[in-house]
Amino acid sequence: MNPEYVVMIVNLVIWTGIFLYLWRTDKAIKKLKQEIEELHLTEKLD
Amino acid sequence: MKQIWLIFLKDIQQEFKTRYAINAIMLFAIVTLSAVSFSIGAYTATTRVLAALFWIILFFSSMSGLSHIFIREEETQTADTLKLVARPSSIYLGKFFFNLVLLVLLEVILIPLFIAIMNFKVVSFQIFLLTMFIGNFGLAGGGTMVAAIISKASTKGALFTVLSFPILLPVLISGISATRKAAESVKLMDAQNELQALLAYGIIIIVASILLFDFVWNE
Amino acid sequence: MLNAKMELIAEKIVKRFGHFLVLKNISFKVSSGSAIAITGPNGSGKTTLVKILCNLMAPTRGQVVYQNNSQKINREDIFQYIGLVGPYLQLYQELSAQENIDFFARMRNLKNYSARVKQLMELFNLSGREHDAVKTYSSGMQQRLKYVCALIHEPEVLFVDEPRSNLDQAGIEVVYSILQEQKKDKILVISTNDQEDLTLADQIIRVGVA
Amino acid sequence: MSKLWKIILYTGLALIIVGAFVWAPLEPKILKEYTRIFYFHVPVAWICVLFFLIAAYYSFQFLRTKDLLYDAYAKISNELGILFAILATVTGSIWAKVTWGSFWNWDPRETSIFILLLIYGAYFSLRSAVEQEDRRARLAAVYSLLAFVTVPFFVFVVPRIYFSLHPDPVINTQGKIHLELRQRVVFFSSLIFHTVLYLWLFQMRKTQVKLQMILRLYKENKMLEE
Repeated sequence: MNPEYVVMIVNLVIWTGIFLYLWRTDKAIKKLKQEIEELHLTEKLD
Repeated sequence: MKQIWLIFLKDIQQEFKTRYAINAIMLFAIVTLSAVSFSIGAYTATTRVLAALFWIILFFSSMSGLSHIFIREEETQTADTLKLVARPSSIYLGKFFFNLVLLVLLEVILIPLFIAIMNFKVVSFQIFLLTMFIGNFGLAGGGTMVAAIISKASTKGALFTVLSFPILLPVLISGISATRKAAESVKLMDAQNELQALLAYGIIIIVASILLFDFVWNE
Repeated sequence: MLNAKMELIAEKIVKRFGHFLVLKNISFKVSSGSAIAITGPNGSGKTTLVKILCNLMAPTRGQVVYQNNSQKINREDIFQYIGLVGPYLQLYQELSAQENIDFFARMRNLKNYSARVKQLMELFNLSGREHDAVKTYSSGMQQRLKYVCALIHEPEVLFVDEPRSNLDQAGIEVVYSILQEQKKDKILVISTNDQEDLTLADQIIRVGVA
Repeated sequence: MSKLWKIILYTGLALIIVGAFVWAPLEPKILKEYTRIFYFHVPVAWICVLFFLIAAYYSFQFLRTKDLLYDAYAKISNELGILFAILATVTGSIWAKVTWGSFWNWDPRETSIFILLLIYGAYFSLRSAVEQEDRRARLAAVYSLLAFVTVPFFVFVVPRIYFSLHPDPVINTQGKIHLELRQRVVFFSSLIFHTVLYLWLFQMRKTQVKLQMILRLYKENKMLEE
């Protein structure tokens, strides 16, 4: 196999992983924000 | 200054009565040395391998005893008593000097044994002894600080080696290299890089430890 | 240190362990010639407060100030003025009583303390066993030896956590006489749950109560 | 992070892939067809050093202020650091197998990243060994800073003692490899975009722990009031 494609595939796998991680963190943040808004704590979010 | 001396004396007195750390360190050194000697057998190792073996024995033996000084204070609940009467920096330095003495004693035993058993030929004792002397400061300085850290943790034994190894690795690397040069050449200048690195490391780690010790020691 | 007027001031002490609030805004002031008692249920932070006052622990917020004739004493020098007896302070078990005493006295920069030590040892009925290792002592004797170690330098501020623990009737009486003596012209801080001990105090600080 | 930034980042990353594989020529002498790896391996390795420094910074901040939020930041910085250190080690050793013939050679860079991994590992084993929260934070911060002061030795001492197999095109300018303009452009933009991407990730995690902390404080205060 051509080493160029190996590099590209490895790289894309890593990036996909990172974006999945980002996406999950983003979802968690949204959930937390919602929870905080329900408790009326928004003034603490400086 | 006086406090450092008093703490040092107190630890010597205590050690003299229990002989815990010194026994642990010496036995460990002798056991590893004989294990290494057995497994190598009649095969004559190169100076490179011997220098590395020497430092590995030295490192792991000191790991078995250097942490004791703080763990003892913590386990017998005397840490607060000591804290009440002493400044943090004098505690660190007192313990540091105790560990330094412990290391010197270890080397007094280990070096002749190693040279005799492993057939390690030192060409330049000047380089060799200087390496040991300067290296001790780094080993004792870093070891004492990590000992203080782990004495506050719940699992102590294995953690000490895990935490010290990356911190003390510069000493190990330069020490091995300088020891190899001591067996290969007579000129002091050849080991200049390593000795400078050891010296700088010793100074930096001791200064950093004095500055950081306050945070470990005070709740 | 004759006629010294010591003051111990606690200013709005707050202590958190992680996010757990132990002490909320404790403030008080004591000066030479009076006693203060800290009381509260178990786990309410009595010991924590004593440790903070003795500089063994840093408060999360607020500060502890020691003043000598209205001169603020440096944090680093406080140890020369205070003595503390408590169940969490142990002596060096392998060393003899004399060695322990010597160590603590010298750490506090004392020179001629042998007469004082002899007097205290007699008072606490420990004479004759100075050279035995502390680990051979019974717990009551160790408690008495702790008092000796805390009193060699005639501390301007004496902290006692649980004054009665491990002591027999005779021991308690000796301790009481010492505490009475202390509050005459110096500062006494006791931490206790015992109602009788509270009668010693001029001021009572209650911790852990809403 | 705003929409615009996201678009810039995505197109930038796409352009880097195109640039690395199509636009920039191969380095003919040493790297040959492995030139491509260089554009992605180096940024990852650089990132784990960066996170190590960030962790030291937040550890210092924690010791200064005793605010547990900084400890949480130092912790996530170290978490990401260990993740990228593992990535860099794995990709690097595959590369090493192809070019130098073995997975591990104890070349200075490999040694350094190995030490970095050891430090990260020690950091987390220390954290797991201390139960009380603020004590754990303090000890971990002290250890971070202690490890931080030994870094110069790995940077200056190790390379003097062991010789390097790594190509040194950026740091060592009179060196063996000469990079063309196009290669430089791709390399540096890749470095920048990777850094931005990872810092973004770090920022998101920071927001997450901050929100968690606010919630937790709120709940604990409520419990105390009851």
